[in-house]
Amino acid sequence: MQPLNEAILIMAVGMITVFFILFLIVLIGDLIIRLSNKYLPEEAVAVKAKKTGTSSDNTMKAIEAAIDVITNGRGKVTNIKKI
Amino acid sequence: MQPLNEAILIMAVGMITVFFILFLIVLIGDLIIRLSNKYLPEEAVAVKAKKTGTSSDNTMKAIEAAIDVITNGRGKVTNIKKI
Amino acid sequence: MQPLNEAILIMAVGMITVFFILFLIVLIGDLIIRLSNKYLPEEAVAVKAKKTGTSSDNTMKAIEAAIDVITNGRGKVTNIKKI
Amino acid sequence: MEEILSKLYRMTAFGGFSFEVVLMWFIAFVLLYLGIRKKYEPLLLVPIAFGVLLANFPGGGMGIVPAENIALEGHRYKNLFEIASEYGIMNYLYYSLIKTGFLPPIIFMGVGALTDFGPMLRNLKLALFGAAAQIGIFTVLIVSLLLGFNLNEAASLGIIGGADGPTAIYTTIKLAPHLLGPIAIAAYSYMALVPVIIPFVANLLMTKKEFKINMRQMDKLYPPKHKIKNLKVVKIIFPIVLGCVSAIFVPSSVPLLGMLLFGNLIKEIGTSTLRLSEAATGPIMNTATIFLGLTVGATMTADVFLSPKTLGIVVGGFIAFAISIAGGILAVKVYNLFAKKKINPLIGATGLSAVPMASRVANEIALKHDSNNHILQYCMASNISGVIGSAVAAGVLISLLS
Amino acid sequence: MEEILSKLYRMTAFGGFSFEVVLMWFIAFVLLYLGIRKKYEPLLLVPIAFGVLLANFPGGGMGIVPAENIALEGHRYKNLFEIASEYGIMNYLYYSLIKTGFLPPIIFMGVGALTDFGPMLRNLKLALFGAAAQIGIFTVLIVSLLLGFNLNEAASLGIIGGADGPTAIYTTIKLAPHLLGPIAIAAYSYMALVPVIIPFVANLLMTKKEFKINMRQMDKLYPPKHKIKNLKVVKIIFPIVLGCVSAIFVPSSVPLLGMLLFGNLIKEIGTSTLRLSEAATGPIMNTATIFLGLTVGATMTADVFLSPKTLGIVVGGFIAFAISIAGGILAVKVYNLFAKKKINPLIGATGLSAVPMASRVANEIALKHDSNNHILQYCMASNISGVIGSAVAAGVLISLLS
Amino acid sequence: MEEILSKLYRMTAFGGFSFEVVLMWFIAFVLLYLGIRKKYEPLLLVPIAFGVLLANFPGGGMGIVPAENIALEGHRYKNLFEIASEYGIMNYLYYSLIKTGFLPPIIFMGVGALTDFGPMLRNLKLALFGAAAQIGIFTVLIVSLLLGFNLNEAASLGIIGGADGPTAIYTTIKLAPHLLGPIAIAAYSYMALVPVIIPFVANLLMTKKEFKINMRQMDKLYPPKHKIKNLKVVKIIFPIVLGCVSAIFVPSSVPLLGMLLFGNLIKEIGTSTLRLSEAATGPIMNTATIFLGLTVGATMTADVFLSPKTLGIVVGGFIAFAISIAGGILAVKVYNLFAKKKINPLIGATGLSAVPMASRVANEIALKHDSNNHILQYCMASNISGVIGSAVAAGVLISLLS
Ligand code: NA
Ligand code: NA
Ligand code: NA
Repeated sequence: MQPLNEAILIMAVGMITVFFILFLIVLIGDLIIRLSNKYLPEEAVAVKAKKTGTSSDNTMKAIEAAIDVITNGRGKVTNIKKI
Repeated sequence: MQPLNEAILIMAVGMITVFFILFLIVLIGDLIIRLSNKYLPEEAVAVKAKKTGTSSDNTMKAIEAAIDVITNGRGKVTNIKKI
Repeated sequence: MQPLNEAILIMAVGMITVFFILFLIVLIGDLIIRLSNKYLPEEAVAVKAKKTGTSSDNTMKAIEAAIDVITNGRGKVTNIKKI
Repeated sequence: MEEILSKLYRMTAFGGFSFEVVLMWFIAFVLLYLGIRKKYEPLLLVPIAFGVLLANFPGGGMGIVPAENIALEGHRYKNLFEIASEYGIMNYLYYSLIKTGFLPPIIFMGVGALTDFGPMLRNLKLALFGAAAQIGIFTVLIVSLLLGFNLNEAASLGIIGGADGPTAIYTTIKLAPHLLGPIAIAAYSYMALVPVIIPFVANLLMTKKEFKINMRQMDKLYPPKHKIKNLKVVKIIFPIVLGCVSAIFVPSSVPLLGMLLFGNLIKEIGTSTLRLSEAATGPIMNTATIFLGLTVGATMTADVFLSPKTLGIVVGGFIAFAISIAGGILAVKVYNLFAKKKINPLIGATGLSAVPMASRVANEIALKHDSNNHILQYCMASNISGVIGSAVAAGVLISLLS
Repeated sequence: MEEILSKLYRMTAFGGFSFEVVLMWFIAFVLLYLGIRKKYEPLLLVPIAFGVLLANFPGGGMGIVPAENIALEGHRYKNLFEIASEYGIMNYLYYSLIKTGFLPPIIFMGVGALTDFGPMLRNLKLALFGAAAQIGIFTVLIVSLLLGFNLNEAASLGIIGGADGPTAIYTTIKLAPHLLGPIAIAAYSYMALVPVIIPFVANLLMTKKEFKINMRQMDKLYPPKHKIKNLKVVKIIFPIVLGCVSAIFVPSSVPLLGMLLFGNLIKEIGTSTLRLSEAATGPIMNTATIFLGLTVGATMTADVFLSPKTLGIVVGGFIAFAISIAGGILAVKVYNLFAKKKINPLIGATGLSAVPMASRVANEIALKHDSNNHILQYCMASNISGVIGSAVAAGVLISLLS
Repeated sequence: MEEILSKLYRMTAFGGFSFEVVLMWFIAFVLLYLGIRKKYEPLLLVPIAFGVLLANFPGGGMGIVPAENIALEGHRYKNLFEIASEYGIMNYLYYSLIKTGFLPPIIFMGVGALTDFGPMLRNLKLALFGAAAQIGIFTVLIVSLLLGFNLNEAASLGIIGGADGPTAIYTTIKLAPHLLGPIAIAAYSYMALVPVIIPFVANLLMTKKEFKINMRQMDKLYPPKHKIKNLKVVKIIFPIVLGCVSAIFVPSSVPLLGMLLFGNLIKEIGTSTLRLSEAATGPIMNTATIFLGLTVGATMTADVFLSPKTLGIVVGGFIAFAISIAGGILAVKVYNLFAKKKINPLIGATGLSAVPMASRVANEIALKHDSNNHILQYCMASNISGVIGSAVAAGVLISLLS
């Protein structure tokens, strides 16, 4: 096959594949979202995580709020280690 | 030698060795403790290290408080190295 | 060539080279300084950097002083992140 | 005395000097200037530039030798220890980390661990424009073939239009390693020039009205069908499934996409794999960046770099970028012809990838035309899908040509 | 057009599909589920599972090829550069980092730098139960030999009963590398199942009275002879001497134990080697974990993994765990027959190792029977000695069989 | 039963015991004592000492085998995979990281990223004394030649007088790898002994008046011609130009100096390359230090180390240090004969390098004689230039001898 023909063939195969894969991603992403909305809308673990989350989240938010006020938004907590 | 015989032999050699080594560790650990208690009971360095150790939590809080006041919260200690 | 002669030759070549390179460094360093003083004496970026530099330097010193007082010199700030 | 002088002279690099070598230094200085002063992707351009410099001191032994030098008879090669002994540490690094195709997937693992698929999941449809914006890759492939590059070279040149550094480097290693230096430089330079190229192409192709299409208003007029209730679960499942899908259809993209999605997975899992994602984005990625930059730079010895092909790459790379952006914009314009819910064509432009700079640039352009028109989150959707798009395109090229 | 479709098809993985491959994906998903959702040792199971996934896409080139593929005539092997060129980056990683036996000792260095020998030094005698709890290794060696495994395979299977990941992997690399995948998975899975296995075995073998043996009361009744006055000095000297002793008697355990004790030493020295211990526990260990997990997972291609031996490993590994725990418990019970100062048999159970989870589990069990019965520190003594015990056992196996 | 005992015995290291082996353990303990208790460069001496220990357990397989073992016919070598399989992980590390000359330049990159050329730029003239203080290298080269070392060995011995660990190791790898162990130990030990050696030599050669020469007063009397207005720009341009100059004249110093200056450049650029400089000084340098230390230590097997040459190295290294210091001091004294603006000869002593300890020691000596005489910043100028000086000297030696 001549290089030019092959190049055009590659273009066709390439663009079809790229579109196909990203189209599949759209479909599958949609499917994952629907299924998770249906079967795992807010699951036990997530809730739990959120709850343990919430207490530390609240603490975190309180800390961040405090820092924000004090620093006029210029400071940010990057790392809090429990000791 | 038949595999089974060899396996039993390996078991004997293995368990004897494991017990022997851990027995030696007990003996030697004991020896190190006795000798260190006798000859290096509480050296200057160790004492110092211990003291800064216990107080370090309080120190930490004091440092953080101080920095907060001085920097209006803009600075944060992420890492303090003892020297 | 006899090893000893070669060793002496190496010494000559080596010391000449070392002196020559460091002499060049002196000359070139001087040249860079002169040229930068002339053509890039205090550029916008540099000024800016310097200013935030100086202010943070003072802050830094204040923090360090505070820590020094509090920790009796045992703590040292190695890292403060601004955001 | 004479002997001393002769030894001194033979020790220096003067014997190997030439106009070409000095020109390479100049190129290195320009790259350093761009990286340091103009802040063009300094994390890569500075190491690359320094690599160019190191490689072009005759006698320094830091330049990468051609692959012929390490080939033996019968499809066998010198081993890494022999390469290090004969050609020094830079070739050791190059042949163990780059020529093996090792570092680009490693960097992709870090990129994955820094990527958030959230914006894309929230606006999945926009991901399609990340496909349209790969058209520059294949267009330039054809064009450069006509200009005299062979097929493998043309494919490596085209992949610059994918606007993704590691992808471009990986593809070039596999297809045309002798062009690695200029292609890497073109890829990173044009990524740094995105704030210039996107407005240029957008102004050519978009009307004032299009610049003002407000995505949030569109969302209010035509609200999306379903919201994501449990984002964490979706974000964990998504990279796994995406990995499977792309691996089934384009297995040759697995080294790149697989590592990207693995990096993303260990990030989304959260605290229980935090040690891993921190390692991937921190020490691993930074170390990989240093050695990738230095060795890619070191491939650019005068005799390899100073060829007409380099000029072709510089020009072709720019065209590839521009066509990719145009492809994304035009795809949106075509979509808008048929859809009620209009999309701002700038979101097509960011399908190019060059994450996240393209999105920021597009957002700024939109805000300049309407200070309420925040499109960043929408841009990120096509922007991230553009990374996947070019990795898939790279997989196709490698699969069909290597 | 036809040509396009044929190229498209040949590019995909469909040609290599089979039931076995799909089954491997399913196994990968189960492992991901266990790692992510059930939090079974996620730091290793997630990379292993992802490695399984990557390895089982036909055409992706990420599966580990058998060692025969890299052997040449006359005890020579392909070099790493050739391996990378022919078999891709995953084989490059596997043959440079795993098959060389490199990563397990590196991870052991990090483990050492995270280990505190303090609890063991304070209750030295309890270290002996870390020896008793290695009995599962050798029992299962014999059992699996009878079931048709050869001696080397049986030893690798048995070492799962050592309840220590790097030790199991290192031993298997040396004795039966073709079983690496299932053995690694069994080892890490059962370590994650320790909260189930220990109570199960303990309830079978221990009386109510034994569960309530309170170690602190025993210490008050029969106080230990001497306290450690200068713990820092003891902790620095201990790893050095321990290294020498084990190296003299079981030299083949040096790569594992030597690195473990080196890691521990640089940690105990303190500030003056802090940079090193931080590197050992941080970037080095995390990077090693990522690559160990991915490559061990990638050994599990369908044809290697889906064999009756895998089932044997899954069953045998469980038995090895259970017998090791039982061995520790029974050893304590025998000791209690003769000693006045009784020991809680749960402390024998933790001789298994699986640090520190086994200790935490045992402590919880004790607290459930008597809310004042805190035995964590005592458990840690036998728990840590169990690590040494299984490393010594591994040394014996390697020395006698390889 | 007899069989068990015989297996047990053959497994242990007793068969390979000898007086020499035990002596090596003793040496390792002494080194550990110096590193841990006396804090002699613990970051390197502790890993080296542990490496010595690991290498000297017969049967442990952790000792480095001579290069002959990996040579094949016709200038070919075993590959790294074969080295790992036959000789274990320590040889794998040694032959991939050390014998290839890889780690010393990597450590130099980190050193560069930790170096501040500011003090040197502010007192450029003082850099010349960093040249004078290399005289010990070449003097000892001649002396040790007369004592029976061959030229390459003598050069490696002399380079100890450069007072720079990575430089000494790199040079020795290139010229006399069989002496690597003792030379590395001598280099690091004497660097740790700088607080003893500098006062000793200074007291021999300097008068009380000279100790009191106050550099700040001199600066007031004879103020420097021009101040640096834009230090940041100068600091960025300097490493680039310096790299070019040294590369042109001594190309063989490029692997060391090039990496040093690259490290310095990414540090001086600042935030935009911060990720790289943090990686260079953090994980990369620390990991390199661990493996450099362990493998250099592991070269010291009893039969290699216990030779009269080791004694020669220990004595010769000390002489090299002393002569280098003397050279720096005398050069200042000669300079002072002709110049009005006097220089404190202690600033010559620090031309040795051993950054920054030499400067601190010199400063303390000055303060002891006059509590207002702070000379630290001046010392740092010659101190840093001493690093460049010895790297250039190493380049010369490698270029003329390898
Ligand atoms: Na792209
Ligand atoms: Na164990
Ligand atoms: Na020096």
